[in-house]
Parts: sequence; C-alpha cells; structure tokens
Amino acid sequence: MHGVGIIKGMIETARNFAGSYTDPERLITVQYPEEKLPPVENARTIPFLVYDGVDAMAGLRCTACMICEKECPPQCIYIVKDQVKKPDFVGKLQVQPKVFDIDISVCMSCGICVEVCPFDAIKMDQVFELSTNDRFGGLLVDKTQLAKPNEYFVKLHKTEASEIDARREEEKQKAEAAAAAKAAAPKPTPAPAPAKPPAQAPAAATPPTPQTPAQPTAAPAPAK
Amino acid sequence: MMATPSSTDLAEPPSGNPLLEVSLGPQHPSTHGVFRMDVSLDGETVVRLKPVFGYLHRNHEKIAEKCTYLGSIPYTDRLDYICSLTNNWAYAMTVEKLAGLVPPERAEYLRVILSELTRLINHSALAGFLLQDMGALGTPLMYAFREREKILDLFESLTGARMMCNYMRFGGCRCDLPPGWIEQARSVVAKFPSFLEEFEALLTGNEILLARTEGVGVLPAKLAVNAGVTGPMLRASGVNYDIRKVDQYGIYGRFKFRVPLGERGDVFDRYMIRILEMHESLKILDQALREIPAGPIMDPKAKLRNLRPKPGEAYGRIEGPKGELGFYVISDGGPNPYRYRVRPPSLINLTILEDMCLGQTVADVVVILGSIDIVLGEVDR
Amino acid sequence: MNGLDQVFVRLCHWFAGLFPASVQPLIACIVAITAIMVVFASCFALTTIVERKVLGRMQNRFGPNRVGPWGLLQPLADGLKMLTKEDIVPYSADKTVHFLAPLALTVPIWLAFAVLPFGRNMTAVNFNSGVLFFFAVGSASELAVFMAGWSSQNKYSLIGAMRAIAQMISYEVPLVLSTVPVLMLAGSLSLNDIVAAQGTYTIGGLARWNVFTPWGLAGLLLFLIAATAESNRSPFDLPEGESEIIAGFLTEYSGFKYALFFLGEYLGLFAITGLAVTLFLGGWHAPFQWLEWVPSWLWFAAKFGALIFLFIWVRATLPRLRLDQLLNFSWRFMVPLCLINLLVAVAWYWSGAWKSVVAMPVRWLLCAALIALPYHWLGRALRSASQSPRKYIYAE
Amino acid sequence: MLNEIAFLLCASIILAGAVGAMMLRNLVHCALCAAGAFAGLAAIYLQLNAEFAGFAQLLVYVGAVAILIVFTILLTRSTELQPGAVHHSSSWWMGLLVGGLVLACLVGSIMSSPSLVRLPSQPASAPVKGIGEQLMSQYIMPLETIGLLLTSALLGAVVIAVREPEKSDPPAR
Repeated sequence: MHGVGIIKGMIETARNFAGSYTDPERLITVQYPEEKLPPVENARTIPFLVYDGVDAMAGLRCTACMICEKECPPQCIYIVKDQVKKPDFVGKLQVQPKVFDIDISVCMSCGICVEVCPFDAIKMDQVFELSTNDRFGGLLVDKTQLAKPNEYFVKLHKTEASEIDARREEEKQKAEAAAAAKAAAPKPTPAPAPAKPPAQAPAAATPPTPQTPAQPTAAPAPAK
Repeated sequence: MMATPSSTDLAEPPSGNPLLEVSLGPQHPSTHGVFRMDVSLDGETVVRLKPVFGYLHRNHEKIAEKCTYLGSIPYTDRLDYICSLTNNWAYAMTVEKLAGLVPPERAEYLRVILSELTRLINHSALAGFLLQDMGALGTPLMYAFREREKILDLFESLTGARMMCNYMRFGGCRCDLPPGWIEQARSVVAKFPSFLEEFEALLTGNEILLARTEGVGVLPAKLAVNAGVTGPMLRASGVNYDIRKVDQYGIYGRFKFRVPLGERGDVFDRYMIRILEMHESLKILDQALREIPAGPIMDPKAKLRNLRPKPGEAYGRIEGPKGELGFYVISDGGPNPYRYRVRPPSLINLTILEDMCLGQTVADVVVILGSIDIVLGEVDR
Repeated sequence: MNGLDQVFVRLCHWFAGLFPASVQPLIACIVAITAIMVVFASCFALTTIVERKVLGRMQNRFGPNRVGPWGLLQPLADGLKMLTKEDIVPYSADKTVHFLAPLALTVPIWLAFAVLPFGRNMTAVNFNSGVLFFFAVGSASELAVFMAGWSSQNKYSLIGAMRAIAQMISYEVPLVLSTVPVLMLAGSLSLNDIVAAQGTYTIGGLARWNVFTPWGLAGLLLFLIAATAESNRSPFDLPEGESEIIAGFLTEYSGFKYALFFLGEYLGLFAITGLAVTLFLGGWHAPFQWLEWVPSWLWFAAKFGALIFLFIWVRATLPRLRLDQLLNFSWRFMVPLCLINLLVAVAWYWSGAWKSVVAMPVRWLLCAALIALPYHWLGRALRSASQSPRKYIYAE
Repeated sequence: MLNEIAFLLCASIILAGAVGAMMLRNLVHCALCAAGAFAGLAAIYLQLNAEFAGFAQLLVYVGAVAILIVFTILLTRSTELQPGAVHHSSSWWMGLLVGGLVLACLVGSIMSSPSLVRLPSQPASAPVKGIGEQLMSQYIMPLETIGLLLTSALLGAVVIAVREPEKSDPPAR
C-alpha cells in the first residue's frame, strides 16, 4: 500500500519525540555552560609545561633541548636557551629555557611534542575555553602562562603521571644513593642545600618517556 | 541577474529556451564545504555542469614533504576529517612498507576495530547528510550524529581527541586501550543495530525518498570502472571490488564478512549499499572485539623520531569508507619524504559528477552530489 | 457554561455599547479586527517557538531554551533581531516591486481570517459565499511570491518564484476540489452554515463531523496535502528549498521584509488550518454531546493546535519532493482522487436514505472501497518503472 | 456619500491600473498593473452587493489570469523593451479602429440599457443559490457551449504543447 513508508517514518519521529522526554539515550545534549562532561583522562587540547615544587620558573622540567620545537608539525613552538643553568631534580645542572612560547592559534593539538619529549616536561592540557578578544597577543602564550605544577598534571592524567612520578622517584633515590655513596667516602654532608629549593618533594623519575624508546640523540643537554 | 539569452558557446538546448547559468556554490547550503558547480540549466534540467574545486587547498602534499614522517600523521587527520583513523592507517601502512616495520597482532586488531568504527560513523553521517540535501530538515542527520557521538566518545577515551585522533604510528599504535574500553565498545556495537533499524524505518521505505532516489544519477558499472571510482559507489554499480577482500591488508583475511553489491547504480543503491555495509562492519567489529589478543602495541624495531627509511618507494592503500585511500611515498633516505602523494577517493569519485547529472534537474544535482560522499578537505587537500 | 462560551462576544458587545448607536457596527468591526490580529500574531510567535521545540525534540535536541524561561522569549528576540537588521535591497532589483511584495503577501492573508468561525457567534464577517472569499484572497499570495522572486533579479529567486507559481496553481485545483463535497452536502458556501450542518449528534453521542464519513476523511487528507503545498511547507517547500536554491524567492530579502514574508507564510498556514477545522472537523463543535459544556472557542483552538502539530510533525519527518514529481502528484493523483471523492460523497448522500441496521457498515465499506481502489491504482501508476523491489547480492 | 467616495476610489484604481498596463515599459509591471485593475473591478462588484461575482472576479482574474499573463511573459523572456526606442506599430490605425468600435459598442449598449433609468434603490443581492439555479436552467445552453469551447481550447493547447518535443527530438540525437 502506498503511504505505508511515510506513516512508518512518522511513527519513528513520534517515538523519538516521546523518547526525548523519557529516555536519556535519546536526548544526549549537554547544556554546556551549566553542565560539563566529566574530563576524559586521555583528552588533549594544548600543551603546558610541568614544573616541580612551588617556584614555577625554578622548577621547570624543560631543559630547552629543542626537540619539540623541531618536531612540532605546524611549528608553533619557539624556544630560546638561557645561558644560566639550573640543577634538575637529581641535582644535575641543566640548560633552561629563556623563552618558551607557544602560538596556540597555530597549535593543532596533535600531542607530538609530548610524545617526543625525553624529560616529561611538556604535557597536554585539557582546558578548552581558550577564546579571547585578542587574536594575536592573547593566543601567544609564554612560559609563565604555560607552566603548571606537577599536581595539576597528576590531576589530569592520573595513570600516566603516577607512572612517571614513580619512575622519577626511583631515579632520584638512585641518584641520591649514588651521591651518598660518593659522599660517604670523604664526609657525609648533604650537598645540594643552597642551590635547590627544599620543597622539591614529589619530583622523581627518569627522563625517557614510558612507551617510546626514543633516545634524546639530538638533545644538547645530557639527561644523566 | 536575469538570465541573458547569450551563452554563445553552447549548443541550443532541445526546447529552444535560453539557458540559465547558475553558479551553485562555493557558498551554498548543500555543497558540503566550499565547492562550486557551474551549472547551465534549461528550465530546471541540467545541460552542462562544471565542477570547480580548490577552494580548500592547503598544500597538504608539499607540507608533508617538508615535515618529518611522524609530523605528517596529524595532517592526515585533516584530509577526510570524518574518518581520521582510516587516513592514519593508510599513511602508517605506507611508511611501514617503506621502513620494513611490522605492527604486532594487538595493534592490527586495534586498527581494524577503529577503522570499522570509522566506517560506521562515515556511512551513518553520509546517509544523514544525503537526506539533509533532500530536504529532510536534519532529522536523519541528528539521529546519525547521536550515534556518532557515542563512537566519538570511544575515540576520545582512547586517542584523546574526538575527530583529529592522530593515533596510529609506524609499527603500531600510539597508546594502549584504557581499562574498560573493550566493554564500552562492545555495548556501543551491540546497540548500533537498533539505530540502523530506526534509521531504516524512518527512511528506507519512505515513498518520497524512493521517488527522489530511484533511477536518479545512474552510474553504469563500465563508466564507474573507467573513471576509477572506488568504494561503496563502485559497489553500488555492481562491481565486486573491496580492497579489504582484494588485498586482505592488515588482518582482514581472518574475519568473515560479505560485500554487498548494488543492482542499478542509482542514488538509492548508493544509499542502500552503505546501510548494508554498516551491517557487515558490525559483524567484523563483533569478531574483532571478541578475538583481540593481549600483547605489545608497537613493533620493537620502530622508533618514534628520526625515522630514515632506506631510499625507495611504497604505495599503501586501504578500503577507506569513501573508497580506495592510497598514499604514495618516495624516500631518499632523509628524515622527510622526497615525494608524498595522496590518492583521495573523494576527488576521484567526484570527477564523474557531470556524467551522472546531465539530464537531471537541479534538485537531483544536490542529491547526486550528496550520494557521492565527498569531504572537501580530502578533495582539495 | 454559556457565560464562558460567549465571554468574548459579550465583551465585544459591552465595549461597543459604550459608543453611540450610529458607530456601534464600526466599533464592533474594529474590535473583531483587533482581536484577530492580536490573537493570530501572538499565535505566530508561539508557533515559531513551539515548532522549533517540537522539531528539536523529534530530532533529539532541546530546541531553543536560552531566552527567557524554557526559551519562551525566543520569538521576541528573533523579532528584535529582524527589526534591527539592515534592510538590503539588491542594486539591480526592481525596487518598487521588491518593496510591495511582502505587503502583497501579508495583507490579503489577514483578510482571510474574517470569515472563519472561531466559536459560537464568533465570525467577524458572515459572507454568503465565505469559502469563495477565502480562496479569492488566498490566491493573491501567488502574485506576491512571483513579485518577490522576479523583482530580486536573482537566479535563485527567479527559479524559486517559477516553482512557487507552478506549485500553487497546481495545488489550488485539488484544494478547491476537495472542499466541493463539503459545500455540496451542506448546500451552502457560508462557513457558518457548514459548521451548523456538522453540529448534530448521532444516537451514540458522536458528532456528525464530515471527517467521520469516508468522503470526509479522504477529503480532509487531500485538503491537508494540498494545504501543505499551498503554504509552502515541507515536504512541498520547493520554492524555498534551501538545499537546492538557497532560499528561493526569499534569497534577497532581509530584515523586516523577510519577517513579513515569514509572518505571511505562517498566517497562510493558520488560515488554511482554520478552514480545514471548519470544513471537516466540525468547526467549534465538540466531538461528543456530553462535552458540549467546554467553550466552543476552546474546541476550535484544540483542533487548530492539533492540525498545526501535524504539520510540524510532517515537516520533521519527510524529505522534499522534486518539482516534476510534485506536479505529477497534483495532476495525476490528487485531482482525479478529488473528483472521485466527489462521486463518493454523492453515493454517500444518496445511500443515506437507506434505513437499516446494516446500512451504516455497508455504506462505509462501499464508499471506502470506492475511494481506496482508485487510490491504489493511481498510486501505482505514479511510481515509475525504475521503482520496483530490488535485491542486493553479497560477494564473499 | 460614503458610497460615492468608495466608488471613486475603486474607479481611480481601475483607471490607474489600466493606464499603467498600457503605458509602462516593463511588461511585468504592466501585468501587475493589470492585476491591480482586476482587483479594483472586484471591489466595484462587491460595492454593488454582488458578492459572488466579486469573489469570482478576484479568484479568476487576480488568482489565475494575472498569473497566467505573468507566466507567459516570463516564458517568452523579453520583459523589457529597449530603452529610448519608440515603438510605433505600422498598423496603428487598425488599433484605433478596433478601439473606436469597442467604445462605440459599449456606449451604445449602455445608452440603450434600461438600467440607466434610476429606480428607487433595491437590495438586489443575487444569492449564490439563485445564480446556480439560473445557470442550470435558463442559461444551460450558453453554459454548456462555453464549457465545450473551453475544453476544445484546452485540448488544442495540449496538442500544441505536446507536439514540440516530437519535432525537436530527431535533431537532438
């Protein structure tokens, strides 16, 4: 009979009309500014720089090795090395970035910088409300704006962060043990008292990223 | 402007009326992006149609030649932005051929699962857009997007992004499944048939849809083969050619599924083939989600950075949702490809638009264009 | 009961009574005009929001819900936006005609409401040939649409206008033809008489609405289909089919003129829905005798609302037809069916003299068959040869 | 008094429409003016209490005939005359002759009409039913003849319209 298909279709829309009031599966819209979806652990938007401790600039894990700048597909990272070195979490002197800018109007959120970073220094953020009136200056973020504490990273990517933290802790203990062994020979004195801020509590782990066996061959600053 | 009876370069149309020259696009509600068709109309009948594209050209191939091998992967996401994962796969496969890498078992399963999920997304969105072009005011599109959303959630929890997944790597995949992902995927796959049922109740028997699609935009099998058309469009014309079966790339040889073939090659067949393919994709997903083994997801030989394949060339192709998606890469031993070329199914399927549209009306043109299933990101690159 | 039923009529009389007797008819007229304009203008506002909400729900969305409580102030916001937008007239447009077109559409449509009986004693003007008046003023909209499309000097507009005229002329025939049985059996062209003719009740207490007869049911369906086409609504919205010709004859309109077109289209829909209620659904009468205590205008409003919902529902479901299919559908399906429906109505009328227990079912069956068989044949003839069941083979 | 004003208004609309239809350059404008004149005529009918005739005039002339004219103009596609060019038909005297004859006929019949004799006003509104009965009894022959004529005209139009594709089909191949 002609018209049956049309009637079937109309029954379907009526079912959806009624269903949108009763069935949450049918009305999946999220009323955005008021309610937000719970964050997904793997989600990524733009990169940020991880630091340990309380002083953001002193605790930056970044060693200005330039790998991310080189690998970034849209070339949105700009780094200038600082001449002054600072000690890292195991007490070794490392280069630090003088300038670390990311143009997030160019960034395409691919996360390749994170994958290639041998120091776990750059990670993906999950903020998405990035709109601004100033389309040039407002979207060019420098290292002070990019720096976020490690606790923030732990909050966002729990699994990955705990893995990294455990590794860094192990690394640190090893380094401390080595330092202690070295120091035990002449005199047991804790060496890195003045140079390093004391509140470097949670920091720990080895530089290479967990799954990627990439070696920092091009890294100007040695990791160990 | 009023039609002028000039148009000297054209033969007089049969009815003797002056032709109406209309430029459909580039800003037109149903050209699926920025695509333009110069159409000459006799009344409402198309007597000439000239596709004009390139409005979205962004130098993809040249950028890839200046980028490292790794750096091109996120760019492939943006080719056909509805199916980023299949694009990833095709490119990763090509470079794997070039560099002699072999992805482990688990990664192969993951790739199959993700690409079949992508196929579901693409086909349901296409049916929605097709009906949108037909004037169904977005209802089928919204239903399709509702389901797509669930699959995109899966993608997000695995790859971190909903559309620009950037997931596959040379020799495997970027990261392993988060806990509970397989169960979530199973439940999505289990619920999908009910959506297909709903979709078919809404559309497949609808007399208006039948009237609009049957016998419209017929593509004969011979013309389709000669024009290099691939994918569901070719199969709707009755040609049995599915690269999943022909090449059995990846581990597709292990799965039991069938390839639906159309009868007449009109718009209705193209619509219906996609619906039937979704059913087959569900079968593959069912098997893959059941059999996926544990194990590593990266080839131990693979390294992320500084990939310098030996000089040589490789062509890798997969059955993308839209057709044969191929990448051709030449290496000169350096860190970036010497030549990089994409075979975009959308572009090649689009080339026969005029042949299908001549003699049809304006209203049919948008429906035929919709049934080709193009994404301008891939057409223009 | 009667108080509530006649509350508006009394209000009008009381207000007119405040003035000297010589101007009282004029005052009553003005009151009626004001009431119609206020009610249907707010009805327009309400329908736009309800339509978008219902469409949204049918598509598993919320619909507009940001302006005011539940988004109810959305029409106000839309109106403000329309009013404050720049009024763009294309350089090469025919400025006078371009300006006159929205007026030519909206003004006659308002007139059509004059003859509709909205409740007991609630007709603004009771013409002897009210139905004819309705169609006469309704036919002006074709010219307005043509004016809009032609004067814009835009190809899409022109195609839209040509489509609109072809469509409106084609569907005016079945629209008028489907009302003929009603007029014939009521024996009058006056809408009040037609409502009165449906005002009695059967023994079971069911009203004798025209829709409860086989020809009435078929007539209502035919009328509604033709009305959808006449008011350019989906699935017959070809003149402004946005996926093909941008917005058809509205392409070059903006701001307040566009709003006027929008208003005119909705008013046309309201008027024709009101006519459908009057002709087939018993006007302001209750469906059952024991429900007569509900005020008559509420019944009218309820039926009116139900039909508007039906239009929205159809819009949410169906894709658009093609022009040649649309015209074929009118001339090769609707018009013959309307003519056959006329015969069925005659058969129903003549067989009414047969008084027996089995008379009713037999008459029903006979008349239903008389209309269903041609429906089937005509429908089959309409399907082209390519439309046959097909089967898909699978390659392994 | 009110009646006179209304009549003058309607008459001036008709006149303006008619003059516009004659004088304007753009054919579509002419057609629209003609539609205005038709509407004015309908208003005069209504003023004379001839509801049915008035509505029928509106429905048939504004709704159908005007549209038909417009359609014809659009299909033949020469909506605008060349600006500046003065169009003198070579047979202008023929037009004058026909116009004069029509005028003479109208004047003659009006002058000889008995309705010129002013009678005390009568509320002679013709009910629809009466018109129908008259058409079906007294005027049945003229009605049927007109019907036949129109049908044959329609058939002729269909024949003309159908023939064209047949003629142009062979060269198209």
